[in-house]
Amino acid sequence: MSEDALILDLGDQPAENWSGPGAAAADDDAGLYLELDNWEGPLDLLLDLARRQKVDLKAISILSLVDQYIAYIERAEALKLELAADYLVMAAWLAYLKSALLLPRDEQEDPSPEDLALRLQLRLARLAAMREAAARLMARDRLGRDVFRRGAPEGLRTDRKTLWQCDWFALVQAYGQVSARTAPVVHMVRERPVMTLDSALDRVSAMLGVTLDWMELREFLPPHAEPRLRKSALASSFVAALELARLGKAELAQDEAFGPLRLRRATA
Amino acid sequence: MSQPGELERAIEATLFAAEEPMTVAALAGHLGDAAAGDVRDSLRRLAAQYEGRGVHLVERGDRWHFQTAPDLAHLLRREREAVRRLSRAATEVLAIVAYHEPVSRAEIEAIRGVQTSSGTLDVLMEAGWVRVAGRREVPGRPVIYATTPDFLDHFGLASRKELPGIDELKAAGLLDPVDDAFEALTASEEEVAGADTDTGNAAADPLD
Amino acid sequence: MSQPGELERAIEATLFAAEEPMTVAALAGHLGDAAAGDVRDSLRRLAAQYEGRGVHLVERGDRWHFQTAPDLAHLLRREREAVRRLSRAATEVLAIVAYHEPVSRAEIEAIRGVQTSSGTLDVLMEAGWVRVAGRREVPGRPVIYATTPDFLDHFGLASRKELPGIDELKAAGLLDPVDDAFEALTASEEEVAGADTDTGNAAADPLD
Repeated sequence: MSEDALILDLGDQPAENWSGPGAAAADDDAGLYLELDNWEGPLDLLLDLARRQKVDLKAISILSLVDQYIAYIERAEALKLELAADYLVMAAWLAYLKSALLLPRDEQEDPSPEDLALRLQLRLARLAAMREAAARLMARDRLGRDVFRRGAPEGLRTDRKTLWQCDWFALVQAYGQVSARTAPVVHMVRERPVMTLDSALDRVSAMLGVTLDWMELREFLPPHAEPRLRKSALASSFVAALELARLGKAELAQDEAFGPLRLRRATA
Repeated sequence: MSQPGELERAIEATLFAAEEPMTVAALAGHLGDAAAGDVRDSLRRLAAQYEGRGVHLVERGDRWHFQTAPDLAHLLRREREAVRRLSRAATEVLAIVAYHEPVSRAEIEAIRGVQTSSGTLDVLMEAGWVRVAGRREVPGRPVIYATTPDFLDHFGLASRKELPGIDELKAAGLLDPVDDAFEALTASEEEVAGADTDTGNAAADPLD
Repeated sequence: MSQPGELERAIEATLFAAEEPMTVAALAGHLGDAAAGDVRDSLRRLAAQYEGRGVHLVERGDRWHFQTAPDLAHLLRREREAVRRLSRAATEVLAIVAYHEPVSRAEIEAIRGVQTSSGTLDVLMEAGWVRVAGRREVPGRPVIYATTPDFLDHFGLASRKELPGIDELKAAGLLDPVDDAFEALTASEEEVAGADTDTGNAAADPLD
């Protein structure tokens, strides 16, 4: 028996056509009990029993429903079938409900047994609605069973192509930054005007050859040199003067410390 | 069936070739510069052109696809492996999710009056018909479930509004929780004041 | 396209749902009591009905199937272009290749001072700006890379000589790989004789 058939018969059809777990005829109770496992819990069993009353759920007799349920549970126990606890809990609760319904109404009791019965009815109605909905849903034209999509679709493919973007400035800037980041540290000394010792030697000895008088060292310096060249020339010329004196080519004289340094050609 | 225009031809070819149903937006995107409105109009015209043929163009949850005509099921069914057989429990849970979504497991259990094994929801999620739709912002933050577009596809529904009998069920209050229905019923008879106290005693009901 | 008859509808649905093209005999067999001649006639009528549509019914080697109209084949394979900016790392590598080509990956890494993922060079080759320019004839025969004509196009350069700033950078010694620059510094104090023998290291002259 297919599940679809099972569900289908759950609709508004008369209970005789019911082919589900509770399909066994009333005089075949043993078969019914043996299939107790097939019920989805006590509410499900109650709903099946209610359907057997062949009336609208709103008109069912709660009392007879209770009797039927309890009778079934007792028979199941007599047959030593293993019953899940919730079936037994439901049986006890229904027995309580039945006695409450039969006793003279106690106005103080809250909730009243009538309210409890109404709630049970509402629950059964909701479960019945969903069972019927499930049946109608399963009976629709289902994709892959009744209707089919294309068996061998070619398929759609979207190839993603990336258009890479980079501009001239980013390129050059990147290169500059790579270079700056990884270049070895080099200390570059800026070129500046200097007078080398050699040229100072040449210059001083040439000028000494021209005169016999004492001359101050500063007179040997280039006259219009810019200050930095002048400093260099002073240093070089001083060293040149010392060198010429050591070689005996010049005489040096200084009258006081830090006084002007004078020199003249050696009178050999 | 009149001769199709260029956009109709393009949509026809695209949907024939597609492995999955496509939304109007997906179609418009695939076809480049097509306007969504034009695509929608063309889909309607195409669907009309295919009416009465062996293949139909249908809309399922905002997605369109071609499928065989339902009345030809007998020709095709025999070769196909049966679709997934659902247990009765799974069938009921699926219906409850579809008609009540989004719905928590506790709410499903309240309707069925029995615990739902986690396997049942797993089966439905594995089938691609049910998905986790977030959590309900109530104490415990329970996970809530809803149906998927594939569910609509499979059961041939353009939207959940087409669920069989959903309007009647709604009108009858059968999609409302028992407590709400109970209050509505009893409030009309008595004063509404005492209604709330009932909920506290609901534990007396073994199914709660 | 006229309304199809029942046999045509059945064939239409069967071929639509079939996973493979079907022969007339297979179709007739599938459809039960259909005569091969009737199936053949229906196929012809169906094919005529689909003429001019986005989908055609065609016969290929005795087997019939639906397929996308040939003029719409481009719809099945779409190219989507996405514009993306080159990453910082890729830009650096591209600049190094441009200034130093041909250059090996090891040389690129020596200049950048960091490891270069192979994905970076792949991106540059995918962009069409860098190509493999052979192998350097040194131990290990490393692959060397160079720029392409597309590279010059994209950056609006007539030749690599137009790359800006080369002369200044070169004068400052900033285009030499780290090792060479160090050697050049030390060599200036010793004899420079050995410099030419280092032909393997083309990076010594970045624009050669």
